[in-house]
Amino acid sequence: MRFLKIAKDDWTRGVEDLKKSFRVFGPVKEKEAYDFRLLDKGVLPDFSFQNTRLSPKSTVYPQSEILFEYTLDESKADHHVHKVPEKDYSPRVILGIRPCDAKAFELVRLNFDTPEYKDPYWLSAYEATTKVGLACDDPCSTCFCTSAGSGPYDEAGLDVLLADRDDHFLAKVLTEKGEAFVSAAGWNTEAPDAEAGFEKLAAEAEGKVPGGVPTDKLADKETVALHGADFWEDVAFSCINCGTCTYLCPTCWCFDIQDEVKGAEGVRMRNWDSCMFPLFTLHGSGHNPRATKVDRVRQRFMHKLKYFVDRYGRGIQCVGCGRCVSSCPVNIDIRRVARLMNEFEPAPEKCPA
Amino acid sequence: MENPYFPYPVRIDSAVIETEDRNLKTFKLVFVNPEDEKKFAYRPGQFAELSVTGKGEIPIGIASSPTEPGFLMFTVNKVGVVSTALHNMQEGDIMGVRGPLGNWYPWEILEQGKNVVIIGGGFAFTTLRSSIVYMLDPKNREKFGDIHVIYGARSPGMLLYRDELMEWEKRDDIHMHITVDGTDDPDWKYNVGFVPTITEQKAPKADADTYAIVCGPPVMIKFTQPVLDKLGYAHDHIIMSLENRMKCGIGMCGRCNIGMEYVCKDGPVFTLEQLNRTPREY
Amino acid sequence: MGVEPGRLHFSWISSAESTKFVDVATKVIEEVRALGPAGQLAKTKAQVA
Amino acid sequence: MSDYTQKIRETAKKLLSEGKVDAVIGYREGTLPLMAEPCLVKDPEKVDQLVFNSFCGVNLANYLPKRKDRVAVVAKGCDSRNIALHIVENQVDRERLFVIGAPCTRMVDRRKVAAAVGGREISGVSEQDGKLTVSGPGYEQTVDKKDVLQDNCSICIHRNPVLADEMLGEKLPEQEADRYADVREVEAMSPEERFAHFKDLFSECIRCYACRNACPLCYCPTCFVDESKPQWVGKSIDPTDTMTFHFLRAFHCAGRCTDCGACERACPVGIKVRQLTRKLEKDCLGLFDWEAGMNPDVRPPLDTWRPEDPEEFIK
Repeated sequence: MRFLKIAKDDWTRGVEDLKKSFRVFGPVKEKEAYDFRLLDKGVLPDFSFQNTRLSPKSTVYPQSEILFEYTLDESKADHHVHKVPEKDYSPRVILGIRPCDAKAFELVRLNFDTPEYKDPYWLSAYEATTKVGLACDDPCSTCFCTSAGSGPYDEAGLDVLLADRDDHFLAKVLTEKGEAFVSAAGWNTEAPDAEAGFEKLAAEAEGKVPGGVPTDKLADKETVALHGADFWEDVAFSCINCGTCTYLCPTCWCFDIQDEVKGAEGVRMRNWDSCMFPLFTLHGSGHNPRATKVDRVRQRFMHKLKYFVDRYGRGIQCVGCGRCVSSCPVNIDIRRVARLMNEFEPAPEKCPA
Repeated sequence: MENPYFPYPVRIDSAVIETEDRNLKTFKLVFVNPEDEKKFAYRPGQFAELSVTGKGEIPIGIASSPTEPGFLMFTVNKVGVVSTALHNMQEGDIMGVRGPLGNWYPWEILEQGKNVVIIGGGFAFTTLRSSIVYMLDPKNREKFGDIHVIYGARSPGMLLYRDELMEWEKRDDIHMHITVDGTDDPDWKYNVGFVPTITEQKAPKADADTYAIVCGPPVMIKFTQPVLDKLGYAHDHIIMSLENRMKCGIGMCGRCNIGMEYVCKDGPVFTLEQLNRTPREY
Repeated sequence: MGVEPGRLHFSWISSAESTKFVDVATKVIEEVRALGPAGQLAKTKAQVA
Repeated sequence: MSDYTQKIRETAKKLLSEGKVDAVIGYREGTLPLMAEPCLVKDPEKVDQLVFNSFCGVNLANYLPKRKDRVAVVAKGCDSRNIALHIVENQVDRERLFVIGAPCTRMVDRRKVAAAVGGREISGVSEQDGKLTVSGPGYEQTVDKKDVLQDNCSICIHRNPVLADEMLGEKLPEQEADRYADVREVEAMSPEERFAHFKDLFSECIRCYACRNACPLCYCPTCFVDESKPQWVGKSIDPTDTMTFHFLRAFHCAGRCTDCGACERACPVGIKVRQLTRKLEKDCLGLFDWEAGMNPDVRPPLDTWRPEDPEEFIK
């Protein structure tokens, strides 16, 4: 680990140099909002954002992605056989990812990189990616990263952490990927005394993040009792079962697999899917194990705040980015639900008279 | 990196209508590349994703037994897009198989001389057939104690694998209790009655060495469980195989969970004792 | 929606007017043929990653 | 506004304690400034969570279909028109519904407020005399409410409920408004320009279906996008599929849309989906002299036929 200082007037040159060896993704403002895009030549990432509207998960995990191609044309020798299309897994960098979103990749990795199976699409893209974080000095009122095991200067999942200091960036180079990144950009002004500054900035920023989302008792709850808690109906009432919360979430990973055929040429693709949709769990027989809105809302929160906690022992499946809070059209608030779940006590069993 | 989404190409060797309503068809599949068969080493209770190129995939229990090399067998109910397309396919057509997926019945325990009571209903008899064939294999039979099979369907014509059922009826190393909900066939010489009722009459009493494997439609399971309770079966001796909507089959796509467990990867086989600790979202 | 003019046609045709149906159908087919393949809302291979 | 809140609580308490309804559907204070959350109150002791303010943009008619119980619902002008449509379309039973009518003082678009304060964090808001006082870390700013209204509210010409069992206040004066300026702009485009315009309009769609699900008209048991036999629309974010979804959804709302703005309000990426529905609304007005949901006894023009229906488009 080492510290560098990057002057802002050297930044532009460095970013352009990076594009020679990396595909560079960064936040840009389009229409009204910031989102991560592949940056063309001459386009700089726009760091005047609090956080992007959509999470950067699509840079590794596109909303729609082709898994296989095939032909149904029986005159071809390989008809009906699945072939992986050529994919670009050359080095890419996400420039200006917030620490919460970077941590999210580490949580999602638990799903796609397991001892039994590896998802080659997600993992290849992930391994090709260098994540250059932008520390968060100005958190949103909906942020609760410090309650969710992350923080505005959290280094989890990052290769480099940048702190914006008006006329320069301070860079904390964390990994070998990070070293390769700064050397490709030609940034090499050492700033050995920056460490204390970083710590001070981190402490200041952490102080600004709204807290008070307790999650400490979730692991101790009994799953079936929590699932049967009486608050779910009230929590779910306003939900319209759209996919906004799950599609904006950096840690939601669920997907659907679909075949699409045009003429004799077809693809098997996957698309993001959402536990909010009834179709997500509908059986062929018509039976649906999560048939009601309450079932589905409960599934989302139980998955993030209980099942994940129990399965991996790595805290909650949430990094506190606040996107679902601020974008929910009906104001369902995970912070409120986390509180309800964490404080839940099952009603004492009645003695048989 | 192995691609767990890649289906092995297979050729349809035979496709036979199984039931009188013509909604169930049994497919024998042969690997196009013989070396794939070795990679597809499975145990009874596991399932696979059947892939119809251009339509999609469906998760189906493996009905053949690892003691039957050379082919895989699946019995498919016609309900959706993929199963309908599959029913329309012909012998010789190329499709895909992805797997084996999921866990299996607890053979590590059962093969220590345990008594096995198989309770099945309707078309959920596929992995049970696999299990019976596996247990009756001359190399395996001595590893098990008594074997009971209680299997019911709506009518005689809805029973799967009828020829084999009749063969097993003739054997003295397996106790068969075939039943139908009702029949007007005067020559029907087996039981008439619902599976839970027949279970109550025919299933052996519980003991530490007796395990029940229950597989069937939700209503059958709902009424069989109290019967097993009455017979004294401990919940960790009741083994069930679940179905949920699945896509990936490898615990990644997120839809088939019951609590923290994925039916596709951590299941489909669970003991009732395990299920008691999860929300009943199946 | 921006569908090209000429690709949408409405007519009243009674079930007794078979010849009119043939005439109209033929005319519409000829007109659409002359326009060539549709460039809009005609899906090719999915344009995704 | 606060007197609406007071009256809603009183009415809800009365209805629940007298057993006239099983539940009341209204709004409660949001966890965020500029938001209110729809809620269901069954206990007369819990009516004090109910509020009414300028952030009650969610259309509560969306929560009525398929309910088996007797409910009271707070309804603004547009909500009441959607209730009227639900009655025409047999989605709710008028006998089991108690409508608490709210002559609408127009709803605020929180994105416009955010823009008005330069994107700064908003931690509190209060409203008085047509002004919103917005505060955040180190600032307080007053904005005119009329500058930050939801687009549909600023051109609304039916703010008063069309049906109600009880009104929260006197009817308010309706305004004259040019409702279709932007639609005319799109109409004036050449087909190529128009297609390009829509392609750009829907380019950011993430297929979350918030627009569909927020809409009280979208109550089909299975939406056409979710059908698999046959599959009408692809599921990916391919532009053709995305546009097909939006066009077809809009057509399904023709003659039924009340321009309540729920779709646009719900869209997480800010797509102006009302451009489509308002074009259809404009045509229904011009061709059939029809406005949706004004009368619970009249069927909409697209499910009736009259000999005098215009048919210039038929050759």
